[in-house]
Amino acid sequence: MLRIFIRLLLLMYVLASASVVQASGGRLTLTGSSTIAPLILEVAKRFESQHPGVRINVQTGGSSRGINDVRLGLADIGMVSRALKASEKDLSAYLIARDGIGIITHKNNPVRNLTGDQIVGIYSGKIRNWEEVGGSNLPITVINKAEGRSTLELFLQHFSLRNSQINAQVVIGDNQQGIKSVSAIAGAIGYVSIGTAEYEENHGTPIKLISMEGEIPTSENVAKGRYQFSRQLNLVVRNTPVGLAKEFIAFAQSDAVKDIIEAQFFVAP
Amino acid sequence: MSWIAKGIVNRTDHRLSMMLAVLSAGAALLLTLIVLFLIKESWPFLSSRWHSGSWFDWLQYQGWYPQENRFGMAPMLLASLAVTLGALIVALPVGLASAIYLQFYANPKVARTFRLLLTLLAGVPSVVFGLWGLTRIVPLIALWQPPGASLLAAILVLSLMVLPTIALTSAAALASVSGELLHGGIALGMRRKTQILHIMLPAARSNIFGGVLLATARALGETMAVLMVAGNVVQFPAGLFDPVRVLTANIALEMSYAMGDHRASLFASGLLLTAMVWLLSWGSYRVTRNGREAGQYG
Amino acid sequence: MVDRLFGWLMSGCAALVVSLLLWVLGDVLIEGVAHFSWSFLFTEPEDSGRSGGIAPILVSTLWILSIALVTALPLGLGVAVWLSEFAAGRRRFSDIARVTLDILAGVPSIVYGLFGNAFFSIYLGLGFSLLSGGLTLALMILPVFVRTCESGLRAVNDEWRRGALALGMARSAAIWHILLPAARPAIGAGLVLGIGRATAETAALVFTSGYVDRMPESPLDSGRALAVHIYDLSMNVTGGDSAAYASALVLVVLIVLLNTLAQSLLEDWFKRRVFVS
Amino acid sequence: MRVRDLEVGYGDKTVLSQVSLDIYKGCITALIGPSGCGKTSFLSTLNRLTDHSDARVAGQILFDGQDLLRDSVDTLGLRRRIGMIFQRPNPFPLSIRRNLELPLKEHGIRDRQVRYRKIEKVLKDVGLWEEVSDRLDASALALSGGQQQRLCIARALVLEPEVLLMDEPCSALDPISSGIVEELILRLRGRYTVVIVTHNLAQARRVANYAGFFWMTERVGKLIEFGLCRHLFEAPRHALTAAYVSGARG
Repeated sequence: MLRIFIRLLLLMYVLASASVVQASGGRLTLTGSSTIAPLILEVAKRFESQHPGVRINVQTGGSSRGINDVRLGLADIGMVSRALKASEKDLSAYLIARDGIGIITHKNNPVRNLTGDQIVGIYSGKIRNWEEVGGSNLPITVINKAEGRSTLELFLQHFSLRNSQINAQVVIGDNQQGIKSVSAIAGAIGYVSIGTAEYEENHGTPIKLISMEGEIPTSENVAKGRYQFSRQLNLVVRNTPVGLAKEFIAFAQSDAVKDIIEAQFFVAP
Repeated sequence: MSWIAKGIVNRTDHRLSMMLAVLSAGAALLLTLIVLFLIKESWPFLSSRWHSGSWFDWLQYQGWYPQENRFGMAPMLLASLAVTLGALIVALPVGLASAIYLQFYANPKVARTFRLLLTLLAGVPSVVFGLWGLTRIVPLIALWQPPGASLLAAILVLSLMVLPTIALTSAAALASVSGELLHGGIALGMRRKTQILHIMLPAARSNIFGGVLLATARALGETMAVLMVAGNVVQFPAGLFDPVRVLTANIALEMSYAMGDHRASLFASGLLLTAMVWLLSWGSYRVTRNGREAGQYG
Repeated sequence: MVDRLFGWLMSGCAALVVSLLLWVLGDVLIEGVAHFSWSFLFTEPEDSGRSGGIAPILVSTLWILSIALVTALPLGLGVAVWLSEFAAGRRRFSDIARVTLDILAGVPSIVYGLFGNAFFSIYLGLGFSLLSGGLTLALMILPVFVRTCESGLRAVNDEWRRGALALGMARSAAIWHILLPAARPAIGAGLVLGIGRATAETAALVFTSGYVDRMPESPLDSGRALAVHIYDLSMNVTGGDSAAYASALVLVVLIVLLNTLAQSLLEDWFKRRVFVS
Repeated sequence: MRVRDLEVGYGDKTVLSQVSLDIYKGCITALIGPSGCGKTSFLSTLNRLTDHSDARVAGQILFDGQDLLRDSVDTLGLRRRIGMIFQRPNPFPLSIRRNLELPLKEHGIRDRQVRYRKIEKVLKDVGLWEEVSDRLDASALALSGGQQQRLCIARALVLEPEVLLMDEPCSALDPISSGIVEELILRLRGRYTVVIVTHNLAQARRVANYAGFFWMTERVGKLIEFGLCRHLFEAPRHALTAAYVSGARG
């Protein structure tokens, strides 16, 4: 009994160390934006089916984590749902799709449109009831994103706000968590990726995208440039990509994945 | 009691002793390693604070806005303390009462079932409590005061989590003093309530205190369950229904998104947590020692 | 009268605790069973876990747990044996080791996660992998395991030590054949504590072993542990609650099962040799 | 075995000094005296068990022409040749068979058949074979106190030692078990050298060939008188001895 146990133990160590050695084989790790991750997961599945033996691991985090992990060498490719900043010029980005950011509320909320000023008013805590913007008498629950998410950065940029001005009742992490919170609270307001929101709306989640300054947030309008509040979805690498990473990026930019991008309600570049 | 080192003659013994000593040294070095790594990772943050002369700003309220280079941890520190304290205030009386019931009122069969249930509950993962709190407690509170995710929800879920620990350790503490003392009390014609409250509890207090400290450490270090129900807004809680963010939840929420000074500041908060635990265990050492001495004379 | 009231109050509190705990367990059981089926255990998750099963997640969980146990058990037993049997001559050193372990036992799991991320994932270059996660958990359960085993060994009858010495037995033989088997209950308790903590852990794993919910092929793959899966389902997946409850049910049952298994394995291992409880 | 000028102390306290005596091969030597006068300490120096406490030992113990107190002595081998029985029976928490098998294995007897033969022989020697041969794989802790003590003696004998040290082997037993163990000790006379510490003067008289009397003077244990058992009890040379052993007569 004991001897078997010890042998098992040794075997496991050997296995573990052996796999350390061979790990660099056909393996690719991507980390970053939770907006891009579901898309890349599907792209990766197709890529794997065409390249047997290759294994692609996708980790969600945030755009900054994508940047961070690529810099630290933890990931081969980073997923970043915005354009690179000036301080990030050591990396190179490859555009794979476009996406908009839309304001969402609970499905039963009668409000259909908000102006930029109203949104600023709500997020800075000056407007506290839906009545003030033409809705029913319901306190507003402001949902904000936690630090490090590119959606937050773009939101602040777009409305010229600083995070310290925002007066939130709930702070969430991923897109999905935002949608889940909005669907659970009748008076909630949040902002998420349009692609993700449309996907959820079509799957029966009780949320709805509302228009901003009269612009209707749909992926179609993003594609046609009729919705201003949009962003790039990028794959990011440290140097010029080589080998498997290069192949994968080329694949993700090719027409072969166009149907996947559309199925996820994103816009092909 | 043990065998003295000079008694090692056999070569196998000698080798074993050496090997184990190295292992133990490694284990002791672990703490050093952990602390070293925490310091190393948080160094950019600590040193830049030092140079800019704003070293103690993290204690003063200036908000937690890493993007704007403002790292005020005070609200989260306070939230951590409030949640821990609140959970103890709720769980301690109820847990003690359960222990008293278990030890002095329940018949053996009921007591066994109760104990089994408590042991089972003590083993339930915190994420399950979080899930339960998120789907049951939060909506309940939201009916009353939206959004529901709040200091109160965190306190309720945490107190439920530490209840089994407090009840089980207190029951054990009471059991270890009960025999003779109870007979003595009966001989004096004391009422049961008086015996329990004025003889048993004081006699067992040092061990009960140990259990409470264990629960405190658990509550302070709990991450996931609190993250799931507390709402995670960085602010000084003004009331029970305000959402708060505790130190541990902050690390879990932002760690995978953080870079540079932001990341370093999270490691610094890890350092702060370790220091708090260290203080707690040092305090408990002092208190139990004093308790033991007082017990001898009092 | 006062006495009776006091009794009622105590029983009332106990009843409250019982009903609350039954509420939690009942919820997990009822909601979990509603979504549970045998195929849930053996299929891959689909649609972010809303449908499909948890097979790869179970496999990842077991990987992480076995890496943690395989590392922590020998290491922990070794340290415990040294502290109780060999350290007498180096009192100062052993005292430091003990205090250190006590502090380590109280350090929040999230701090272990930070350390694991900085040390295993980045410094040692293991990345987000089952190995990083398992090793981090090994460190996390080590202090409690050592302290439980050490107190168990100390409680072993000293006369057996003298008896073994008088027979000219080497210490290593006495430890292996007599002391460790005699300390079995404590070792078992330590094991149960360790398994419980490691299986239930979420925070330390999020940034060491990662989120990937696919079947791991080697310990260097990232893998999602069951507790992380529950967290993800309940926080990030709309309509994921029922799958989360089913996973919670599996997790609770898994912990109870593993504990029973560990206990009986230990019994079996020592039974032929030792007769003491 | 010759003991010369033996001194034992713990820390700065000396518990035993100036002990010199000869232990004769094949004889039973009884050590008597009140509690706390260093008899047990003396006994544990004879197999170097004092190594494992913080005791300091000076003097000379010649065994087979060698000083067994020297550092270079292989104590494990020494303890195989000099067995020891303790006051309280201390069988290991193992089966009866493994209790006897473990020391044999430890001292390199690999052949299972040989081990079993040796085990059967010693169990017959101590008179346990009839009582336990049908349950060799049962726990040794399930035996009665007297049986446990005989098992411990068997465990020492199975290594075929030359000397057997016994530290009040009967004091923790009931009178009947005590009688059985005493008979066993008598049967060992001639085959083994036995040194026995006892408080039971009558027992010492019954079993011993030689006897030594220890007494505390100025808080230090000393050997007051040593000689043939008969002489010590019937014609003590020292007044202290006479006073002490008169308790046995009275």
